[in-house]
Amino acid sequence: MSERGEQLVLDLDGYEGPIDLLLALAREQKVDLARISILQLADQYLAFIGEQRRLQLEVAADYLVMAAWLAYLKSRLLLPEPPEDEGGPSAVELAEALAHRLRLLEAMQRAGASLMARPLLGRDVFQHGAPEGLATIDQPVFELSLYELLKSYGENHRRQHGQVLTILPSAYQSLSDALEHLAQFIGRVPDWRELMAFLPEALRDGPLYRSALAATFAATLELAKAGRVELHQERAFGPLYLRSGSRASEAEAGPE
Amino acid sequence: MNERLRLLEALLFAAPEPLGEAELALRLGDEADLPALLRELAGNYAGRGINLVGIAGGWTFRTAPDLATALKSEREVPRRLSRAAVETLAVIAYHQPVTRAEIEAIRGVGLARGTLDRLLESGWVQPKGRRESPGRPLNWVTTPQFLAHFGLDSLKELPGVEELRQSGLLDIGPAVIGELAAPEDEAGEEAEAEG
Amino acid sequence: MNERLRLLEALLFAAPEPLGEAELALRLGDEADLPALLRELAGNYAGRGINLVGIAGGWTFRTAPDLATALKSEREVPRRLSRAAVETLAVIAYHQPVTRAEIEAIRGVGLARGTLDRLLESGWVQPKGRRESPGRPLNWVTTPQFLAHFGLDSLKELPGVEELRQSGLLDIGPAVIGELAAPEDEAGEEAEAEG
Repeated sequence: MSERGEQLVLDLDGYEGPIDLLLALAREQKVDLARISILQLADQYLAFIGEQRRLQLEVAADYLVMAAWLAYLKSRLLLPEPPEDEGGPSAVELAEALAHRLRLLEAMQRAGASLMARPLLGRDVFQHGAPEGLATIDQPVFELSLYELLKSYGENHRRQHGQVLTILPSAYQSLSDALEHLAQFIGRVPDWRELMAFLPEALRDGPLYRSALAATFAATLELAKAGRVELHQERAFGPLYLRSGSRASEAEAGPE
Repeated sequence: MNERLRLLEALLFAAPEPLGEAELALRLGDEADLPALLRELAGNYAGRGINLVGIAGGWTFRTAPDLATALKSEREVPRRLSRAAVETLAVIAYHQPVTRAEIEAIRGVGLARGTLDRLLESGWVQPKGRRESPGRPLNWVTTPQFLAHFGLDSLKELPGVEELRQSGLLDIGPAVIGELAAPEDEAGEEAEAEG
Repeated sequence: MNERLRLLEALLFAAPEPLGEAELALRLGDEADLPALLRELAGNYAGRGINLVGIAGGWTFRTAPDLATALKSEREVPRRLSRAAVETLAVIAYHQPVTRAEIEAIRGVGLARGTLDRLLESGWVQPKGRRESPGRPLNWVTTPQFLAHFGLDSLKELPGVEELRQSGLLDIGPAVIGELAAPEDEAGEEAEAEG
């Protein structure tokens, strides 16, 4: 290839893709992009690519795809539109879509240039070179409730003095105590009543509440097994109800 | 000088980044009329070598733009962005949230890997969420650092953004040739970016 | 405002460290009367939230010293005490004045170094005087903040051992008897508390 050719022909390396090349060629038409002639532009583009190939310069695939598409668009623009609508866009619509892309890219190229022309931080304007900083001092706030404090003391106390204080068997309500207590009510409770109602009065609030509840519960199970009471619970963890069972009176008569 | 104004001045001066009005209000106390104080302070600095400016949703001091040349020799010149990177940045800024495929459609060329990397590295763009469309592609958006670097208070201040919206140039429009997207020659672009 | 003064202001503001007069003279040009400019600038900032100060052989802007406290902000960070610290606090509360050795005897386990430090940091305990016994160990007591935090008017309001037992806090059921012999691993416990 001749040196003259190389000098005259712009290298494709200077373009950011086919639309960018089209845009550059459109600018040579020196008309507003809104009134650009796509037909004329297609000719310019095809001529440019043709020249590149004649000079055996490498032409990237996407430029060739665009060239083929423009040749197709040109033929459709020159021929009369087929009378019936084939469903696809018309040649005019295709041309307008391309023109829109040209305007879009041009807008973005301008926008990029305006952005870069702004007073940029670190290039044109500077922030404070040695900001002292705004100190934030972390102030620990300890979270502890009186309950946790007392409980901890209790646990410690228990660990240290547990041996002395452990055994207080008489303070428990045993299963047999509970059975005896419940037996008084059997036969006298026709309707459902909550299990809690059967707890011995004295044990309802004190420290023995839990053991009393457990013993009473176990006793009702024993009695239910024997058919002397019936149990009923509406949902898991819901209140437990009991009433006298079918064999309440019979069993009441017999020795336990 | 009023004590609140002095404190506001010192706070903005000491903070390494623009301070939002919420944080300023917190530090100045509820009784402070923050907008009035900011106006007064901005007025004090108007025409000086340092100006009070609203940036990225906050307030900070910056050197006056007209002193750029006089201050420049002080600093090393930041690496120039390639044309591809500038265009890509503009597309992300004006069209966000935007997918890679949309960036390629608008620019009419495939996106070289280095281009987005470079913008990510600058901290100016970031992926944010995915598009609910086939392939669930990533959405790209600009960051607060982008606003800070380009001296913008918000995306509404992007140059010419309203005109572009009104003339339909923020809509990508129908596809052309089923979108041409052969990838750019990466090595070539990188070389250009460094140049 | 005079252009040289504006430039001086911007230079000092943007510089990462104090600028010496030689460098300033270079940047401002030979004709500049640097001492006069510096005097004028310092005068502009006198009494403001930022002051021009001579530091380390150069000039720089600094926030006014009287604003130092106002520029700091405190942030409350919730922290929890380790089990060992809570128990130690309880022992001090119930047995004060109490020495370290007594705390260890009552808890039946050695006191890790960090435990008392942590309690000191909470502001709930303090040393108060020394025991007149060999080694003159420190006495530990609780503070007024301790009472305030737990909503107590006086130490007398701390429930007694018998009351604790009645309210179930000293509950000694069969299920817990097995725990009696379990030795406490102080180091392990502290580590857990920090984690």
